[in-house]
Amino acid sequence: MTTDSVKRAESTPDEPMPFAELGMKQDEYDRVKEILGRRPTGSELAIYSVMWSEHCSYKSSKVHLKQFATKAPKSDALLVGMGENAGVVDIGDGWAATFKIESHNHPSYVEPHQGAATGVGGIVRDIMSMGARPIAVMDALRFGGAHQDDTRRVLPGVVEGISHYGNCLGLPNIGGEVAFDPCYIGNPLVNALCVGLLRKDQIKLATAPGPGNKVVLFGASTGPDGIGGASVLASATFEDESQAKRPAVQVGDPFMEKLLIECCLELYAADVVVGIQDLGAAGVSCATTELAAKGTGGMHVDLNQVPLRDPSLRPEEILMSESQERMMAVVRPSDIPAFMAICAKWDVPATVIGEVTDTGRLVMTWHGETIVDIPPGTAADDGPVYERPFHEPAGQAALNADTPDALERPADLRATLLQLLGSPNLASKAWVTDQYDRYVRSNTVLAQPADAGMLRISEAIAGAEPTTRGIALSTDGNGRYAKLDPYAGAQLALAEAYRNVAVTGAKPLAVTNCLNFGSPEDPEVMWQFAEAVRGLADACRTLGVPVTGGNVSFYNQTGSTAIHPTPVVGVLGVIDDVAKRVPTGFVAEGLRVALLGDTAAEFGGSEWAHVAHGHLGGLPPEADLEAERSLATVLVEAARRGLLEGSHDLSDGGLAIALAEACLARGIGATVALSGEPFTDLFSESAARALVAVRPEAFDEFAALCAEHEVPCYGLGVTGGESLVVQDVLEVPVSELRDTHTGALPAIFG
Amino acid sequence: MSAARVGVVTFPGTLDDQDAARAVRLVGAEAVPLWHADHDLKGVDAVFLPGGFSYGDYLRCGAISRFAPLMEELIPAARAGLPVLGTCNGFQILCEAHLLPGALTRNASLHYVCRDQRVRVESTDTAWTNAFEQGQEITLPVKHGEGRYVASAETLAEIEANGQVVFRYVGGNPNGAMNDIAGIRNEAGNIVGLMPHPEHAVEELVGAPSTDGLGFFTSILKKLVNA
Amino acid sequence: MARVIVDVMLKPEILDPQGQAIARALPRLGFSGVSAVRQGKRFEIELEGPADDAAIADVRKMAETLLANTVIEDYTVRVEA
Amino acid sequence: MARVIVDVMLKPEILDPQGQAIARALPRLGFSGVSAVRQGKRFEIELEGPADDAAIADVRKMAETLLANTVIEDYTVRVEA
Ligand SMILES: Nc1ncnc2c1ncn2[C@@H]1O[C@H](COP(=O)(O)OP(=O)(O)O)[C@@H](O)[C@H]1O
Ligand SMILES: [Mg+2]
Repeated sequence: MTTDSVKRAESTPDEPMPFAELGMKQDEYDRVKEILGRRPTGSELAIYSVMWSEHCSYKSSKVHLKQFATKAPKSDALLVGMGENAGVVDIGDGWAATFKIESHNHPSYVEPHQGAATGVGGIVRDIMSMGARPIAVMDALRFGGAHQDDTRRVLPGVVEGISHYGNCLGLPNIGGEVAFDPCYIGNPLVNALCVGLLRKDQIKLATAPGPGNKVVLFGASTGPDGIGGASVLASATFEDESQAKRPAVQVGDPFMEKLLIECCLELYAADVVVGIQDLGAAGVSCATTELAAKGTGGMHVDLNQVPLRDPSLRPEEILMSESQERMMAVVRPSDIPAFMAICAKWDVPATVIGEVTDTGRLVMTWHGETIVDIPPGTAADDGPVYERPFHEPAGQAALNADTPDALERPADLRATLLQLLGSPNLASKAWVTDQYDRYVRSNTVLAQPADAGMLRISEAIAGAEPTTRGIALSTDGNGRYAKLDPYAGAQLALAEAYRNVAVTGAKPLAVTNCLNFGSPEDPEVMWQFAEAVRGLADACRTLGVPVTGGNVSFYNQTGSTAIHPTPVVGVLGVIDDVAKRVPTGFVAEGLRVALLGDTAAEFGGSEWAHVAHGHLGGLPPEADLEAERSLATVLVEAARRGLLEGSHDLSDGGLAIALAEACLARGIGATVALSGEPFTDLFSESAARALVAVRPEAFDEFAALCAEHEVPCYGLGVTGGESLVVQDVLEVPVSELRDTHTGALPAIFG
Repeated sequence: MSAARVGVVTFPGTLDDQDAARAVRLVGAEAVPLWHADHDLKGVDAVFLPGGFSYGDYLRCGAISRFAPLMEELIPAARAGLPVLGTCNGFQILCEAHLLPGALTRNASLHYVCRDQRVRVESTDTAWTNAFEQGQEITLPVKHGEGRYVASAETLAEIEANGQVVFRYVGGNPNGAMNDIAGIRNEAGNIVGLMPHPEHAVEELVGAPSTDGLGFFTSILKKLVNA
Repeated sequence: MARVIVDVMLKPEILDPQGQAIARALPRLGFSGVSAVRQGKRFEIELEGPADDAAIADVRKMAETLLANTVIEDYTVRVEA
Repeated sequence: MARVIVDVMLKPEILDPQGQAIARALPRLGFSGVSAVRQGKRFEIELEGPADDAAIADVRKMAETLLANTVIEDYTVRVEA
């Protein structure tokens, strides 16, 4: 078999290369030739095509994402910002947290179980590569209509995949979202978040310094996973013999990943790792080019050393394989024996595949011939950058003009409450979350159905420095709001996550985000994207929380129909004394119930308009970020002083749903009275609001705190009894609320 | 007198070992880490086989772990009377090793289930349950995909007749287990296995909304101190 | 180099919820005429040498001690034709 | 009344972590001479009628749509002797 070596490329300058089949444009291919001063070899083309893909290079989004840095609020908490595998935040007492959310949308549509499972696996390796112990996961999910046929195929598979992989890793699942909308049929969203913990001085980076240091590939062996495009290269061009069509589906092995986690942590503790990188999309190509580009600039790799699951793999395929559960480390030669011994203890195969050099070139050999010889930075950092055209969608003005004002208001508010509470988006997600282990590691302070997940820090790592602190996390996003106004929609996503963290008593500190959109080549989608990024960056500045990292997922569309623009935002907060966390809902009888924040008649994109009328139009609720900030200040301070017995944020479905969920938390009813127009008071989705439960004797102090921060505080009533009573409006036994809330998803999914 | 020493076993893929060790320490005993690949019980007074997915739960839960070098030491020691508690995956391993009768199979719902479960203590005559009251109802989390206890009709009749059923699910059976069995013991009562997780119900702040799991650890302490 | 197949099935008296779930789903998917479904495991064991009597005896032991849990499962061993 | 067997195995190029875990465990248990193990599923389908061509075609469709995930698995259908 002939190998397309550099020598061969030099002597066959005009040989046509299948760059188009690999998704590369003519001008991009011309740039590669210009960089190399010759045509690329097949292996070099493999590297450039994947490194310059949208997924790896962010070529369409880069110019916009810059705002997260240029508009970033000053924050002392940020230890590692965007651009690394994950951001790292200072959480005090010498501790740091690293967290990131990432999409695995398309693979989860093709093979729901494995697609979702490997999504979890990938994000966990990102967190490991920062030097951290992963301590929890979350999952933000969007599916087509709950009653649509394909949803019954996709949802159970996705949930099982997340459940199986996360549970096997021993990572508690502490939160997430499940939402349904027909716009996601054919394009489900599977966004997985992982959070990790490390000491501030133990951060690891993806870098390969020190000529002479060894490059070690460890973990699973390399097979033909997810290399769809590469088979074009391996077969069509150079050889006549036809290769079997390679599978696009990656299969995860959570057991191997669990071993990798423990193995990596022991390697870090033994201080035998100079640089480390996980292998995700673009596998060996990505890890070698990025490590080399950030180190002393050179690396020599012998591809024959890569352990293969399938010995027939060609070098191009090895370079592009997305086999899971692999990591690459840079190790001092003197540390190799210790490194290998730790890998052996954990049954993790490890192989030296190369060496760091100071040549400034990434050189790879195959059976002694040089098949890659490139400046690594040109693949890793100097990818193409597009200023894609964008403009407001043709129908946007009409969409915004079609307000919900004309929709008929319900006569029976009790029936409306039950209708919403039993609708798929608002119903209990226990069918999903009961499949997730939320207890493992015994540090889970709050998990579903709490507004935010919360973990104690002190015991998270055996023998660790004691601290009373905890961290809280929430992810949120509302595609309908973003469809109506992507600028405001992104801000509302941040506001909700920020609020969900604050109601537990934690102070919001930092942001991660996953931006799920249609095709960037559609100027109308690109406008949605640009607006969402602008909105999120502005909101982060106002709220004083920097973006630490994230992920962009484009091409979520079927034909020319894109999903609703769906920015999903994750917020991480810190609580100084985790014992002071505020549980979600009404936890005792006889507590005063108060509503914080003002309510206006805001029904654009609301759950009521969606469920009762199938309507989407008008404008989303106003994103009043100053009000969000004051609200959070009050909630965090009140928790610190021990004034709150329970709380719950208001979001989809408004006050009515918040009251019902608060009653369901412990099966304790409440009697409340409204002061305004009942329908608006109960179902409007105005932002910057929360429900609190306060001991009567603490109420005056709490009200004074609200007044001090100009947060409106309305006493609504008191907890207790067997029913939720809204005086003169409705009364529903808690048991009926429960049946409606918990029965909905099992009735659909079995 | 030196503290009671409770060994906590780690297999590749064990998940709840830190939790188990923490619970052991909470009652004032010493938690001694035991490693699957060692032929060494380190002279412990009792052994906790924690939950997880040892060997990925591939093949059958507990099937591969049962052959670990450590198990070659543990199996005869347990037969000779060493107190052993297996929770979840630990229970599965004890059944695979034939230290306890029966087997654990795929949940009838075919789904993994994580929830707070009420169970009734049916036997206080064991090394691990002597601090409970007969018939006491406690709340412990369950979290498993293969927890449906099954046994042949004869075995089932035998363990019922011998009083070897230690825990029964009440208020709903999470996995379809025969006779609502959540946990069993050997005849001697030194070996107990159960699907629920006492180690996740020992602190107010974290885990399940109960501290009923503490009883397991105070039981073994009482047993060892009195021994 | 030979291949030996080990089939492992739950004993008939042990409930097989996976098989039952499939049997229940069939009519909904438009399949009739199936009275029962049982789901088990199939192992393909690649031997380095030939499938002679000694090798088969070895695989049988493997099935008995590892691949099947004989408390609840039956197994069969056969050389692939 | 006939019995049809459907064997479902992961496609050869798809990672089989279960099979690998078993293969890795064998030497430790004293079994040598096994080069690879793959684990799949076996379904026993009891038909109400005879296993004629129509019934087999039906089972084949069942395998294709329900029993196997053809994105990652292959299947074979045969009538039990
Ligand atoms: N896919 C999921 N994974 C984990 N937890 C989830 C998931 N979906 C919902 N939850 C949890 O269920 C609870 C209710 O969710 P939801 O009603 O969406 O909350 P909110 O509206 O406050 O964001 C929350 O605790 C949330 O974290
Ligand atoms: Mg909430």
